Amino acid sequence: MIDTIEAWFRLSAERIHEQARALTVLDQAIGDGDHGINMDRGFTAIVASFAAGRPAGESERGIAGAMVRLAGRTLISTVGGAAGPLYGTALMRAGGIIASSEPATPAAEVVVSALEAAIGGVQGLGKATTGEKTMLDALRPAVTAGRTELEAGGNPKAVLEAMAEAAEAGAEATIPMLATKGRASYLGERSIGHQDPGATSAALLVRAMADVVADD
Amino acid sequence: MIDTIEAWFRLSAERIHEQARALTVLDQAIGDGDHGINMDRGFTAIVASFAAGRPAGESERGIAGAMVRLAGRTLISTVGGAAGPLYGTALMRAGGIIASSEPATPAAEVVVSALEAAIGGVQGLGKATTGEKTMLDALRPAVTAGRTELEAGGNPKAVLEAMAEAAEAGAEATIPMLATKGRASYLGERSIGHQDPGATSAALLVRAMADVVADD
Amino acid sequence: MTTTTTTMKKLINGVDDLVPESLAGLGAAHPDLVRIDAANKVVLRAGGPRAGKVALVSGGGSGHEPLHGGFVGRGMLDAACAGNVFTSPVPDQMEAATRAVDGGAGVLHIVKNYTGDVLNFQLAAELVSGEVEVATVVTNDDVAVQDSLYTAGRRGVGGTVLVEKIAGARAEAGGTLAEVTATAVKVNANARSMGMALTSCIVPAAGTPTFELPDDEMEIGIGIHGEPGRRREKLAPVDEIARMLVDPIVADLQLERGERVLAFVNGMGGTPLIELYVAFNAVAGLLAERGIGIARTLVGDYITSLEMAGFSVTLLRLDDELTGFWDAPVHTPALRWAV
Amino acid sequence: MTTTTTTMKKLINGVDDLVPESLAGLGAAHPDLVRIDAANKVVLRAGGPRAGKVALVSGGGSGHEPLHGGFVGRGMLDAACAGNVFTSPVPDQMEAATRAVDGGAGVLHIVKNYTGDVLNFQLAAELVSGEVEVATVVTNDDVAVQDSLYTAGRRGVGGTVLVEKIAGARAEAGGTLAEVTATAVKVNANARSMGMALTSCIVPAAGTPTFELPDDEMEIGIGIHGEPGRRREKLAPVDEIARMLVDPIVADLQLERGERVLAFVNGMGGTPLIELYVAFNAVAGLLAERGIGIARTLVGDYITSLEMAGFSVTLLRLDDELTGFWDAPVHTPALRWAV
Ligand SMILES: Nc1ncnc2c1ncn2[C@@H]1O[C@H](COP(=O)(O)OP(=O)(O)O)[C@@H](O)[C@H]1O
Ligand SMILES: Nc1ncnc2c1ncn2[C@@H]1O[C@H](COP(=O)(O)OP(=O)(O)O)[C@@H](O)[C@H]1O
Ligand SMILES: [Mg+2]
Ligand SMILES: [Mg+2]
Ligand SMILES: [Mg+2]
Ligand SMILES: [Mg+2]
Repeated sequence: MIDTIEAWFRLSAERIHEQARALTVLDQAIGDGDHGINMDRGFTAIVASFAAGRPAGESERGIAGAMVRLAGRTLISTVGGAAGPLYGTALMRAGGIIASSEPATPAAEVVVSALEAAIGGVQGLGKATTGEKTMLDALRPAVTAGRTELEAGGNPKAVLEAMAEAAEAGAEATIPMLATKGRASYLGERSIGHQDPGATSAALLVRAMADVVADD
Repeated sequence: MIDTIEAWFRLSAERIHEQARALTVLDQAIGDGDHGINMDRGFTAIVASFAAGRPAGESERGIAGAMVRLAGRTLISTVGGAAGPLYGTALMRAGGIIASSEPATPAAEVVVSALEAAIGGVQGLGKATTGEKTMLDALRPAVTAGRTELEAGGNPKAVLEAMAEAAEAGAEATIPMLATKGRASYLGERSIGHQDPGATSAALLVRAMADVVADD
Repeated sequence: MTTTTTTMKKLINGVDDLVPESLAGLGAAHPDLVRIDAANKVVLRAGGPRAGKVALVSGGGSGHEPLHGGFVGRGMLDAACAGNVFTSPVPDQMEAATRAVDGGAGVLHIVKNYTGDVLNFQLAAELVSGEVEVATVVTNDDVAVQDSLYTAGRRGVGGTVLVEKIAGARAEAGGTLAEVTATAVKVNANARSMGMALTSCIVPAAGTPTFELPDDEMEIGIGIHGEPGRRREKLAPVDEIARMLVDPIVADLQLERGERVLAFVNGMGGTPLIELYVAFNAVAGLLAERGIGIARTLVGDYITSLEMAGFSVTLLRLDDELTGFWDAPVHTPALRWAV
Repeated sequence: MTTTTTTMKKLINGVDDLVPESLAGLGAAHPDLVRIDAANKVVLRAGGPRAGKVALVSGGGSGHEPLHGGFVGRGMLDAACAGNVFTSPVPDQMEAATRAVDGGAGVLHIVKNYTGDVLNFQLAAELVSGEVEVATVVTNDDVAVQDSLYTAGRRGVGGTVLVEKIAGARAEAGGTLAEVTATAVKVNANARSMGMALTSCIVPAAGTPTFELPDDEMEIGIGIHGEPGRRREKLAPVDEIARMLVDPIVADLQLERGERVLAFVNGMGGTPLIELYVAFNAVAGLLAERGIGIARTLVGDYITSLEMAGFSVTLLRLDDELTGFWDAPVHTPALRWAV
């Protein structure tokens, strides 16, 4: 699991760097034009932190969870804006779930639970719910799809693929939404017709996980 | 003479108003983009002052001279910038010559002498000489051409036409000049290749006089 | 997305040097007033923490200068945390600032109401909880945004400057943390703002204008992050524009004939002062029409959106208490009087 | 001529209302400091002429705000005459101002060295000669222009602000007309400036930018009238730009290692403060390299060219006398300290 996590962060960082301009352009339309810049800075910092070696831990899951928690702390310390605390807290909560998971629990199941916890962190802090045109509109469908696929007995690749597709669809579904949270809400009706940058980056992250798992 | 002077101011005001944009554009290239605006304001004020009636005076020449002096004072009080004091002083000097001219002196001769005095006023204040890319480069050739035509026995129309043509040629001849006075001098070599706005307005004024006389 | 042809013309070295070098310049220009903690991108009041004085910490994204770093000094802020351009600073910065200025009497965090600012300050407060007593005031004076279930709440804009000045005076005068907080809350409750833009601005790291505005249009109800406003309108004479800003403010504050206000006309960064005074003249005329007295004024660029052209109006209902704290000595890089 | 597509976006009513309404706004914002003579477009210090005090009168075209009207008040100017945008005021205005402020001790005219300003002030001095004792100081601190037979002489730019402040302090301290004049001359002799532009600006009555500047170029050696400078260069990092401005100043002033200066970094009107502090940081670094001490600083928009983006650097060689007068109390709309 450690290697998967590291590969996920590396692939995410790469894609966020590639998509930074696109994310910023989305944020220019309904925000303040910094989302890509902010995320790029944060994920670059996460990857840079890997050079310091892996965190100490007793078990594979413990170390993997600690890595994710540390990555969350790195986001909080480097991203700023709304996305920093939200994604940072999300990763810290997810890391906690991973670290405390039983070795016997299947990895895909842990991923879904971790994302559930992550969403709890985002909601606890940001007080948003789905339909408000935020990252939650990508994350919540992902977790629902993952849980469904898990219950249907899907293999890890299928679970992750279902999550990624749901996240991407969710991000796209933010286009017609009226924003009622975050900066985009200041625009009122004018927020309609644009895809939410945070939902877009969220879908990118879930897609990166699916691709890493698919490559395994 | 009074009517000719009034007609001259009216025609000048009209043409300056028409050419205001062009004069300003010339001033944008090598100055600060206000010459047309300034001249328009001043000549509009001169014409407006006519509504108050003609100045008192004993003789035709006395009244004509007083009108020109008053117009000079009006320019000084309304134009500002370099052109206001220079043109204003020029008219005040010219008005003095007109007022004190002998009734027997031919009008064309008075016009040439008045312009000579005007140039003296401009030079006394502005300390420029010809070749420095200023209004003097239109005015000085005009007075020289007028004096020559007078001495050759030319009629008033011929004298004024010669003056107007010389002024226009003089204004055009400022294009290759390096400015060494006024704002354009700050540009150094970059002043070369542009026609001086003040020389252009000066030529316009002399041309207006020639056209008024030609229409007589 | 509109494609754009505008290139970024800025007085900078690298894009990443902008904030650190600007802070360094602030420190070099005002060594008597401020000290720069470069590692944390925090502007600290020179001379260290004041024992027994409540300390005021603010901060936010950069690009709003002089807010907040220009307001550090006697009678105003003790520290300001600078984020990247239009990006809230991170909790580590606020933690460092809070620890650095604490004089034992507690620290007031002054936070503009944006999700990012609120969350990062909240995490910072958690980081020092149990060690430093922290109170938080969230400013939300922008009437362009409804404070409702359908928004992230009204934004903190021009009123923030007034909160920092007046609460700072109360702290300087020996107010307790509860008192200073109460004063800040009172200023915020009695201040309302609204702004407009003639142009967008360019976030340096983005390199293109945040939005494109046709030559004959303007944005009404903007914030301070170069973002579009509540609506787009045809360009209009400033007297009309001023009315579009003043009317909602007066209505929201329920200002009555005979009341007295502080009238603050703020430039967004790219508007020349000659125009700002024309705007002030328009605002003064509108207030006179309504029988509202102008007891204090502030005209200039105090809370900006990079090089955006435009202005905002803030009105603060004054009473003797607030007037007295407004008049109290202040000595910062950007605001100074009576000292 | 380059044709242009830019429309004028300004916070104004009519073009002709700009100057009168801006003056009215200045008066409305600072009734304690200034009084507006609207008929003559003159900003007068509130409270009428000071008996026995030398009075300072300045003025020039509008578009340079806060210069000059923003510098009227205690310890600086007694009157400022406002011309149309970039057009020197007319003698009648200076005559009115001179008569209005004369307190019997004489009046100093502070005139920026432009043909129009010099001539109009000269005519005004003639209009009051024999009635009011007038001395004139012409400021010419711009090193971009050679003071030679081939130019109208160096322009008066940033140094003018320092002349007005320091000569104003000398007058406030009871200096005679000869003494105040000598101080003004001394400041001008020890001050040098140079400026640059990233953009042009639009004279409202002209309606189009004075010049067009490609997206990757800048003008070096500009004045304060939106005009092109001495030369055009490719855009460069601000550290390099600062060097292009500081080197000629230091050379012309023959500043030596160990000398102390007032370093003034001035915004041209459209440059945000965040960038101005980056520029200041660059200037401070260059002076440190040369062993020149920065004893006093001024950073902000004090002598502008409408909404032009760019900045100028002014250095003033300081001695104890000038430092003392610089530090003396000043209370005007745009500069205020120690009071
Ligand atoms: N209350 C919230 N809950 C969940 N997500 C939010 C909330 N507020 C904002 N976001 C997300 O954050 C994204 C913006 O992030 P970013 O641009 O980095 O921050 P900022 O808005 O501070 O500039 C939005 O697109 C949205 O998805
Ligand atoms: N010293 C001078 N002597 C004669 N004419 C001058 C002098 N200086 C400037 N001028 C004339 O004045 C014109 C500029 O006038 P204007 O634009 O109205 O004034 P300003 O330069 O103050 O903006 C120049 O084109 C030039 O012809
Ligand atoms: Mg953003
Ligand atoms: Mg001109
Ligand atoms: Mg942001
Ligand atoms: Mg001019």
